[in-house]
Amino acid sequence: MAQIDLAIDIAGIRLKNPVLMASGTSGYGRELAQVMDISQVGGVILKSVTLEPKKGNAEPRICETTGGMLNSIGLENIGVDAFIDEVLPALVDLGTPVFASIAGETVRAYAKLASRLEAAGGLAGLEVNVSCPNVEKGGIQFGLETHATSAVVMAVHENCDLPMFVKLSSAVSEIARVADAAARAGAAGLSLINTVPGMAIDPVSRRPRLGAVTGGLSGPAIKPIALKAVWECYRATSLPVIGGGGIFDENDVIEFMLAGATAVSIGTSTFQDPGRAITIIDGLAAAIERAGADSPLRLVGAMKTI
Amino acid sequence: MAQIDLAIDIAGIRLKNPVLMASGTSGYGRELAQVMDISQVGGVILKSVTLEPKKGNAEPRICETTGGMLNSIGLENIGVDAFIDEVLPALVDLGTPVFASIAGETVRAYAKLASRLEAAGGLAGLEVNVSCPNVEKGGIQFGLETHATSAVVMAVHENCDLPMFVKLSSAVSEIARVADAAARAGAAGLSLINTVPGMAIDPVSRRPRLGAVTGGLSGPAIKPIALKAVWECYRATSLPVIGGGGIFDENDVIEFMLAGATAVSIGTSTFQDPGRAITIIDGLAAAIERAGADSPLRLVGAMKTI
Amino acid sequence: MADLLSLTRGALCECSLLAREESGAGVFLLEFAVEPGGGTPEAPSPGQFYQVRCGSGREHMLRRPLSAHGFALESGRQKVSFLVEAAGWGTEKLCSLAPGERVSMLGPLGRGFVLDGVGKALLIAGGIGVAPLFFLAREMERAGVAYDLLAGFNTGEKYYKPLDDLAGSVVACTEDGSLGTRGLVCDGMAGYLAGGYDAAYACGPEAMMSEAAGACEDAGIPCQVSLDSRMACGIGACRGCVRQGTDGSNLCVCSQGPVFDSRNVSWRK
Amino acid sequence: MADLLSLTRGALCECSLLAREESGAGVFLLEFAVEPGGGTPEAPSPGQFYQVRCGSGREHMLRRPLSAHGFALESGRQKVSFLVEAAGWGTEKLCSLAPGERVSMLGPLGRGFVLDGVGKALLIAGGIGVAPLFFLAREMERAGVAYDLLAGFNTGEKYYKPLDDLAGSVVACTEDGSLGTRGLVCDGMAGYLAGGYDAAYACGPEAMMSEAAGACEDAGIPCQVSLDSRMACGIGACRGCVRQGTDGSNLCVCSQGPVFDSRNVSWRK
Ligand SMILES: Cc1cc2nc3c(=O)[nH]c(=O)nc-3n(C[C@H](O)[C@H](O)[C@H](O)COP(=O)(O)OP(=O)(O)OC[C@H]3O[C@@H](n4cnc5c(N)ncnc54)[C@H](O)[C@@H]3O)c2cc1C
Ligand SMILES: Cc1cc2nc3c(=O)[nH]c(=O)nc-3n(C[C@H](O)[C@H](O)[C@H](O)COP(=O)(O)OP(=O)(O)OC[C@H]3O[C@@H](n4cnc5c(N)ncnc54)[C@H](O)[C@@H]3O)c2cc1C
Ligand SMILES: Cc1cc2nc3c(=O)[nH]c(=O)nc-3n(C[C@H](O)[C@H](O)[C@H](O)COP(=O)(O)O)c2cc1C
Ligand SMILES: Cc1cc2nc3c(=O)[nH]c(=O)nc-3n(C[C@H](O)[C@H](O)[C@H](O)COP(=O)(O)O)c2cc1C
Ligand code: FES
Ligand code: FES
Repeated sequence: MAQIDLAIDIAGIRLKNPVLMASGTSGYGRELAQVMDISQVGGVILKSVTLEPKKGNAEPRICETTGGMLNSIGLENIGVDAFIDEVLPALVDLGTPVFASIAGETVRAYAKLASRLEAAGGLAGLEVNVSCPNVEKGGIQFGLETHATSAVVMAVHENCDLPMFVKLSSAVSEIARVADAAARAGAAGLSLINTVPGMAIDPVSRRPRLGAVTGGLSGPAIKPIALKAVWECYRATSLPVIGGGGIFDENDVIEFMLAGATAVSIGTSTFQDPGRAITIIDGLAAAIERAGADSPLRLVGAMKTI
Repeated sequence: MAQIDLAIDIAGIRLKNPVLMASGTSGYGRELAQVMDISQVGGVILKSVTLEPKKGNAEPRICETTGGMLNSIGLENIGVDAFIDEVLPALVDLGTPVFASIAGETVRAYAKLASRLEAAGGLAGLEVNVSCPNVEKGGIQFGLETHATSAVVMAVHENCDLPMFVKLSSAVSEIARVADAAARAGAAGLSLINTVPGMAIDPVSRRPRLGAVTGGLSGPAIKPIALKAVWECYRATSLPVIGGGGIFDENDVIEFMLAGATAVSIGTSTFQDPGRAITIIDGLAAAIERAGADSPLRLVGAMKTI
Repeated sequence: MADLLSLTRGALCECSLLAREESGAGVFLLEFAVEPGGGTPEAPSPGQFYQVRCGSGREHMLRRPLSAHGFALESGRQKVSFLVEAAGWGTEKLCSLAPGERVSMLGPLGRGFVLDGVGKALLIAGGIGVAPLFFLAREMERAGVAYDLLAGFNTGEKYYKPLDDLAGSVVACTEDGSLGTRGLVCDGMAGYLAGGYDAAYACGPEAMMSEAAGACEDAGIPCQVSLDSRMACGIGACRGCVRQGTDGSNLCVCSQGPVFDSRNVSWRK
Repeated sequence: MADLLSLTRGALCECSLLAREESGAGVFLLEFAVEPGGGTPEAPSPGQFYQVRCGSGREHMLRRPLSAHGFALESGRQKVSFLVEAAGWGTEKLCSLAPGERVSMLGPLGRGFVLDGVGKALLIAGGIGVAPLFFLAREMERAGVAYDLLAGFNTGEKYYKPLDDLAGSVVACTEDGSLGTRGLVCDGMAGYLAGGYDAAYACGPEAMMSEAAGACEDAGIPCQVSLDSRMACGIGACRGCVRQGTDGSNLCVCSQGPVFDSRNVSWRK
């Protein structure tokens, strides 16, 4: 086997390999660092942070479903002040690039978060989670509407020079249009996809399995949905994509790259095996070779149409 | 165990039990009738029929995914003429109510299909598959837009008195709005959900696993998505719902009823076990009892919110 | 379409593994007994297949198609055997079953090979394609049809030894030359076809079947091929297994096939 | 938050089943050996738990939390035991493992019961809640803490016989009266609490723990409870296991718990 270099550049950021930890599934990185060598992953996307601390949703917050899980954490987090004071300084210990994820209820909140985080330093980039209710516009999620998505992206772009990846939901009629709006508004890249809205009910107690009734579906169950989103957005924009949704092994990573992802994120699979990302990285060179390539970049968008 | 009567009325149609065979997964009923006693199911929804015969999509047309499968059959069917001549006369032999499913590329095609099928007779109702490209409007699916959905439903309503169930896709930003449009336009009920758009790629050959590149995801993987669609549409309209998407056992049926379905449809699970619908029916009375009810109707929409 | 349906004689049945033997590297001969209680399927004819549920749970929703490799009726009990190459989840699961373990099968399904009026036949097997052709060879012996069999394997380790016991003559080749001639099974087929055959039967990888079919057409010998396709229902209901016919029609592999006249098949590139 | 992290001493390790015994109807005592090669976890303290991967494949993405029920270090080899009630997919899968089969575990995790300064304790176990409390009782024996144990079961068939061997006195009751007193474990608890205990420890169904906690509060005795919650990460990263605290704060069951001072817990109705 020829030596395959796994390093990639994405939106000007150099990563030692294309495998990132997905937002919200590896906390602030340090929890996972107790049980695996997190310095080996390409990067860590931290859980979404908001301006004020958030308590999140009523319990139960998670439930297993076929090939995945539902979660309704509700963006519980310590707020940006504590984040900057307590979390940021320790991130350098992780030994790998770190991306913050920001979430807000108003365009202004996103702008403020972005400028505060850039000023605080220590981050490789920002992920902008637009799957949040826009409280000034009747509570419909930013990411469901092209103009609301544009507004958020522009506001972040104006207030922050960190490379910005806009994280979209697939639960829209035409994701490529939202992606295009994000591109025009100044996004450096896309992160696809967030969880897919869903619910589950206990057939005996008749209660919803989540306290918030509905939640977001993640895990291998959604992989086909995520791949289609990546493929469509890759073709519709010229933005680099962090692809994810159900990645379980190195072959899944190849699938996402072929669909157009430059890097990938691993979420739910980490729960089944905290070391999964590292197993994937260990197997990636061989998988790239099986796909007939000699570097990860050669595979990006390289699906052969029949 | 008290004797529980499984019979239900839905949009004026009496079914001996609420378990239907989903469109496209049991063909014209007779294929399955060779290997199971199809007269025991509550009803059969035939595969979608179009005005002209359709050859369908390039192969491969199916591929397995975690907890489900993708298909891109592309509505292969013999066309409404042959359907009326060859299929309809034999349907009475199935011994259970039969629903035709219609699919078209123009509003007029739906109207014509509906009037021809009503005239031909022998059907308990119609399912209207609006997940088809609207060729007169740039190819965007009817079901993705409220006005296109309304137009189809109105046209069918004007041309046919059979109870009409509009089958929606969950891949829209707000399914409840589409459901509401269908209700206002004269739908007798809803059928939720059609397959979820997705794709898969072979990580070695780099080819898409489907000849049509993208296809529709079905099976247990999508159950949480389907349940949410049923719950939202049940609350947004007063229409009875045929719920389905990933139903595998009788507990899944209870979940769909609690979310608001009056009847359910079984698709992909039939592939794993052609007799699955009957196993489900056999277990349904006990499941209804475990949920603390004495009839299926008592469970419809009876989820307890915490 | 009525005639098609009359061919679908499959029944749903539970089968328990009687014996399992590694017949070649990664290839297993599995013998099952049809358990009473469920349906009573008819006896399979060579080329027919079963839809086998390879595991439990919801992760894998599709059954896997497997050609009948052998059949016996012993004191009223049906025994069906398969020759299976471990190629992925389902086949690996089957190949690691322990005797006594049960699986659900639906079959026999589809249309098998047609023997009518054939005096001398050439059988061409590529790799695991030997599974239905071995069964066909045995059937020809019973029916008094003369045959020769060409069998190609990647390597000698994959060779199926029971071929040695066949009455017909068997010519084996391997890609790596470790057994028999070095080369592909279709190499020099034109020469063989001069041997006075009135029919050919092929099963194996797509490229091999298409080459065999071409050689037969050139020689004017009708060739029946057993096509591969992913399947969902296995009974003609879902149209998932459809392949293209040369006349632009759709070939439903599970119900009209899996065996087709090679001239009707549009080959994949 | 730094102090929390210092409590997460879990390691990822492979364990193989040494022995499996049905200790009561549908309840199994499972003893595992930690295999060398993976991580070397610390010894668990009573109340700590492991995140156990109960099967392979992609159908079930979440591990299942199980309290340590016993621990031994024999010639350098860690042995961990669990008492498991078959309640669904994962626990059933574990309860039907054969000796020698392996599972992946992450642990020990969380904060266990605190013994500091306790002279005499009351342990209150409901059903499978006996799993960590039995381990605690053994630890108290080692540490010289006096204790009594109240144990309630649905029925005598679920009774855990090794309770008979404990040094402390055990009072058992069953809902159907088939063993011990008829009734719930908390019936008449106020009376027991007069017995001079300076701490109580409870584990069992939510309603039982909340009642036990109420009785202890009334009696002015601090009570530690081991909470149940569905978990994803098990290490404080996902916030999926969070429950409500009485002061409106969030209790992270996996990393701050599963053992909490009962006064901090807001009980589910
Ligand atoms: C009529 C018929 C008869 C068959 N008879 C036999 C037999 O006797 N013995 C035998 O060993 N095999 C036989 N096969 C092939 C067998 O069905 C496949 O090997 C099996 O379905 C693969 O399933 P899996 O779960 O092991 O692999 P998977 O994990 O599903 O797939 C492994 C790889 O094979 C690909 N693949 C899966 N199914 C097919 C397919 N049908 N065609 C092409 N590629 C596929 C997948 O895309 C993947 O790359 C037959 C197939 C057909 C259609
Ligand atoms: C810290 C901790 C320690 C535990 N220790 C033990 C132990 O020592 N022995 C033991 O037998 N069990 C213990 N449990 C409970 C055990 O984790 C669950 O029974 C198990 O997760 C159920 O998984 P399953 O796959 O068997 O059931 P599933 O098929 O997942 O579920 C069966 C039913 O139980 C419900 N359920 C699943 N998980 C939970 C949960 N965590 N809380 C409430 N309801 C749930 C489901 O909704 C479903 O209705 C412990 C739980 C926690 C949080
Ligand atoms: C428990 C949990 C918490 C999550 N929290 C966040 C979050 O805070 N912000 C965000 O953008 N995505 C969040 N996600 C979504 C994941 O980052 C990821 O996009 C999604 O789970 C799909 O990938 P996966 O299938 O690999 O998990 C969360 C997912 C899970 C399961
Ligand atoms: C192979 C296949 C073919 C299908 N064909 C149709 C169709 O012709 N018309 C239609 O409305 N839905 C069709 N469907 C969708 C199903 O009717 C059903 O809505 C969907 O599969 C979700 O249910 P399930 O998870 O139980 O399969 C098809 C599904 C499959 C898997
Ligand atoms: S597999 Fe369904 S029609 Fe052939
Ligand atoms: S289970 Fe993830 S924080 Fe507790």
